[in-house]
Amino acid sequence: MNTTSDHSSIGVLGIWITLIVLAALSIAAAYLPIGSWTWIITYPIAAMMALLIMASYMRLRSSTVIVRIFAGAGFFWLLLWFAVTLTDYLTRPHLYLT
Amino acid sequence: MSTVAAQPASYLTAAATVRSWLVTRDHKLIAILFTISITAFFFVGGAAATVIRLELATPAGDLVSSETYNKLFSMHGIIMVWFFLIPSIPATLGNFLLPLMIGARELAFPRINLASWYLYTAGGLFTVATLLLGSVDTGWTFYTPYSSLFTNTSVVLALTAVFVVGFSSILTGLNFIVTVHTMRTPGMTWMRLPLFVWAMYATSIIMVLATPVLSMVLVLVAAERLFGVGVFDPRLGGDPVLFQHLFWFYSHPAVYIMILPAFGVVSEIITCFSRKRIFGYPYMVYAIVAFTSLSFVVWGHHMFVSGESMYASIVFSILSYLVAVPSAIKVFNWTATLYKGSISFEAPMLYALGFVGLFLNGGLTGLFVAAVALDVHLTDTYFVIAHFHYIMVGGSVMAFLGGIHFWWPKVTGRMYSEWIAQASAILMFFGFNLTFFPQYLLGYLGMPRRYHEYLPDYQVLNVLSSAGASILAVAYLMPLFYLTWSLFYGRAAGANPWRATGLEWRSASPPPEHNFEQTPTVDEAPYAYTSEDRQAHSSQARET
Amino acid sequence: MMPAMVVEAYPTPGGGAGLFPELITRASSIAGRIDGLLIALTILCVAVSAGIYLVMIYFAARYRRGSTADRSNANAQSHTLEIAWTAITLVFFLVIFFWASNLYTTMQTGAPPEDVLEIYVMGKQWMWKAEHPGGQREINELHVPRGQDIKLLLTSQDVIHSFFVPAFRLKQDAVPGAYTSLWFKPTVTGEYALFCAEYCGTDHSRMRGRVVVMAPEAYERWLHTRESSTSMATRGAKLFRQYGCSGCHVGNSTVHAPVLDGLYGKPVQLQDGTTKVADERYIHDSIVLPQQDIVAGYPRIMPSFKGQISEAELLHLVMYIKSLDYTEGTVP
Amino acid sequence: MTAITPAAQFDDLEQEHEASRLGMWTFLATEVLFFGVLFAAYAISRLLYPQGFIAASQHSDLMLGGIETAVLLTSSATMAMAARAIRHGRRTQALQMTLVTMALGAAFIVMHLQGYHHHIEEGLFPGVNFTYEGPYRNQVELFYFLYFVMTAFHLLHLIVGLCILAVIAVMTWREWFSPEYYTPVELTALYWDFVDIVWIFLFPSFYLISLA
Repeated sequence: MNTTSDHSSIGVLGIWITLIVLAALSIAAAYLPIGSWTWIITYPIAAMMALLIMASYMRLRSSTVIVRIFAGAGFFWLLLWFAVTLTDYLTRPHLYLT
Repeated sequence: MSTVAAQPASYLTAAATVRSWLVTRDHKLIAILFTISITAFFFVGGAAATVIRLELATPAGDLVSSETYNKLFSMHGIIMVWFFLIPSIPATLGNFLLPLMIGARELAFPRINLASWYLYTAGGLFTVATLLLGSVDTGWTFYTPYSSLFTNTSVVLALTAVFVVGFSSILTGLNFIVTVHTMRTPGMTWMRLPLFVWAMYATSIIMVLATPVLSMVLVLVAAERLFGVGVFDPRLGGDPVLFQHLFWFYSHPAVYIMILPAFGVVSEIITCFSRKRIFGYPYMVYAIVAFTSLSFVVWGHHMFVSGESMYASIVFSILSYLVAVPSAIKVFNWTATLYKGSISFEAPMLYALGFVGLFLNGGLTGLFVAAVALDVHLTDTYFVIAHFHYIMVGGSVMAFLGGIHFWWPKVTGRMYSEWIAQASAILMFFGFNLTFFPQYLLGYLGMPRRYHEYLPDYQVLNVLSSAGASILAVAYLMPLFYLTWSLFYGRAAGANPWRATGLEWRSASPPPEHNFEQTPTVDEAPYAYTSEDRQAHSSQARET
Repeated sequence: MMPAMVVEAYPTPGGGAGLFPELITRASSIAGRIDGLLIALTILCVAVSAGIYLVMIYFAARYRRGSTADRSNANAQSHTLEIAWTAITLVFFLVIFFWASNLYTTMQTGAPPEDVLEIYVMGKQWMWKAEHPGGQREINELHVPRGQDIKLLLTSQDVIHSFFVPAFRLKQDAVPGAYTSLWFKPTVTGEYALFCAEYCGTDHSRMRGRVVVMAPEAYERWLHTRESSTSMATRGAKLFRQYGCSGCHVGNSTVHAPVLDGLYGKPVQLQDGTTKVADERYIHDSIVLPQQDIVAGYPRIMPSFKGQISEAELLHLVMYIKSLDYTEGTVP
Repeated sequence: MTAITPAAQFDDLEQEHEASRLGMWTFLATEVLFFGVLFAAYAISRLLYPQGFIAASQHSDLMLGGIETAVLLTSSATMAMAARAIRHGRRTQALQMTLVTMALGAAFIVMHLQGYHHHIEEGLFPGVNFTYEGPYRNQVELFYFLYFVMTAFHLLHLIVGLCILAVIAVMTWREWFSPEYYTPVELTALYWDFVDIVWIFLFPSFYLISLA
């Protein structure tokens, strides 16, 4: 069992603190007066938190390349799909009635 | 016919009691369980199709009422797509052959494999319940707002059925991916995998990445029916076209789930019966990989007239043309494989050649509906019905039957009777063409799909199509009889009746419980047919 | 059992037994070009299929088991051949793509707005309702003048329908909760079948009708023979008074409310600083949900008319407000 | 402690371990797409109606959301400690950590149900009893339809996670795991961390749209 990169309990605590700080940061970002554009800050912060958890707690840093590819596949497919769907919604001219 | 001597110990002898079948973890028994279940559902869906074709023989809606007709084509769609086509090759031939072809003793997660069959059966029971409780009349596409706000048929039950059976294909896909990654026999590198295994691997990736999207869309529709309002609800400013985006994001890759396994089967059959290595093996693999990735970004061609923006339609059109290129590569390579072969025309080969012909026609008509300007006229008409039936029935079902005949000796240890099988294949080819070719013309002439009645002008072509359907029905029933007959009276087939080169032919037929006495190793590319073997194979036929 | 009389209820263009003469006439300006692309693609596909079938049959016959053909050194791969047929296929596909997309853009952009006849078509479960600018209304029928650019503004009251005229080679979905548009120019007079092409429930196959293309003068006469229906705008004006809009929105009213003359198409400054162009949607939403876009400098006092005014009457109000020209004396 | 032998179809323990991790990550990829669809519907609705979503998110209880986020982040940390303890053979610490993780998960569920109750009382539950009459009424109903469907689906995953954790706790107590065989604990840790990641994306979607 590859226990080499097994971080000690301090490591777990360190990551926990980073996550709490990032969460606080995104809460603060919500108070910026930029209306609905806060997502430009809150989602990248959420992505960073997710990457941190996947790398450390889910031990992706210490696993084989195949496992990392599998881990990224779901997110990559989702973003690819979002991008292609948005080509429709960002360019749709006709009128919507609420 | 002399009854065959008692079979040597095999995986079948260990499955004497019913209980041993229901709790088995042997991928071969689970494959047979799947084969029985999907054959049953194929004939239920086929019955619905028969009544539809009978109804459409006359312009007026005089055989069944409109509600019943709408329920018929909905059930035909739901059963054929989710309960026959999607599991047809992966869950039957894939389950049985994947471990054998890569030299493994079993799939990675046998218990999950059995769970996959139980989920399929649970989905099946929900579908039967839907049938009994007044069926559903939304079509297999469940378009909102009709499916969510305007119909009172048992939609939620049908959605649950498809939700549950979706998990069955996710688990099958998961099992195949992990097996191919971790359990290949020594020497079996990625570029020495048989193309059937590549096809299973690619299909599994699509199953795993696309099916969750379908399940959640159906949950959203069910939630909209329960809450009364929802994200697709136009009264709230929701967008019905959003449902189509989410639905077709699954449903286009789903049609590649249906056709990719057929490519794998046909590559195996054509190489064996022309005694020749596949032409351009790496290009066939690149084509499969290209299919897997491109199949996820082309779904918009189902929505060219649905209110999608002009720019998005053009983007989806160019992507749809890109995804058509791998199909062309594969057809060219199959044809090139026949060059300088020693070709014999047993039933599997007839099915495979029939597949290449019909799939070529289906693929080329795909170019018509991928061209946005033409699709405005052709979409939602019988042209589209003919196009996808050419690919699904002409392609997938022919390849499935070809695969069943090709590996029948390996699965059951017995040979089927050759001439009846050849007759049924040829009858099916002509019955199929007579059924679906007139529908191209109907489509161009503007007969919309899902029409219970139509203008008298269309009657001539519809009668032709219904006549073809009756021939097709007979051709589908024939294998049921002669294959069952061969189970009891077929002559014993040796380990390798077709003298094919796959690993699965190196173990006995039917194979022992753990597939191989000792794990085979691989040291060369697949389909290692040599030209001397071809000369001998051909000259041997000349003497006899 | 459904009585078979239903088929006779609709006058069937093409008169029944004839082998579809009317159905494939090219009755719109775009139909000819679409058929051209279709025929070219058919020729290409027949050629490719014939080519491959012949090669397969030739190989099957020549190299059948038992034949004495030479089978030595059959190579299993040739990069040049693979790249060649991939490239050729890609080039053909791109040619078809550009031709089709070019044709599609002309179909979508249509004619400049000023000389376009705009007709409103409302899909409703199992019938088509059309309304001409002059207020003439039709059910399951659409009379249009030949040679005139026509833009159908489609919407639906319940589920998705699709306005499909095979003779024009055109269809467009009518999506509830949205206006979609379909541009065409009829070129051949006659009666053509109109279908609903998107499954919409029990009588989807009976939601049929006919489109009648008439000579321009005949169309004018037809417009006048319809009962003296007031135009949509005048009917909108009546509703404007009937629902009390005139109480606030007329220049000399005591209530401080935005004046609507010349509003259509102009940008409107909103209270939260953003500006919005007053298009059909803005006018429609302001009536149904007035709280949503408050015009800068005006109090939030307008009551919502949601549920009191039907979709069709809203259409008339929108038409009336669109028709209000910018007249001097009523500067807000 | 019986000698650990790989299942029949595997050649050695390493191959079995790698297979189960690959299998778990494939399953998590499907879960990403399960939630992905809901986020896609959310994103498109928010793109179409930004004002409506801002108005709706004023009613979310940021305090409660913040605490829930902290609770889940902590539970991920304790789950990682539990998995690490098993790998080092410290059974008692592993058991304690698993129980703490379960407690935190249960706390989240209770808090979240309380949040639901609060919203339902305010008349924000979509459908017949949606009695909110403020501006952007329709989009607020759309927002809360998405809120209830997405968070309920996440809550369901949390409850399933809690049950699995209970089973793991019992197995740990019965000494099933050792530094050589701890696959079930690791897979549970992967699942729990994934459910936490989903909440990390849910939290800004429903609580942090704009509080300016």
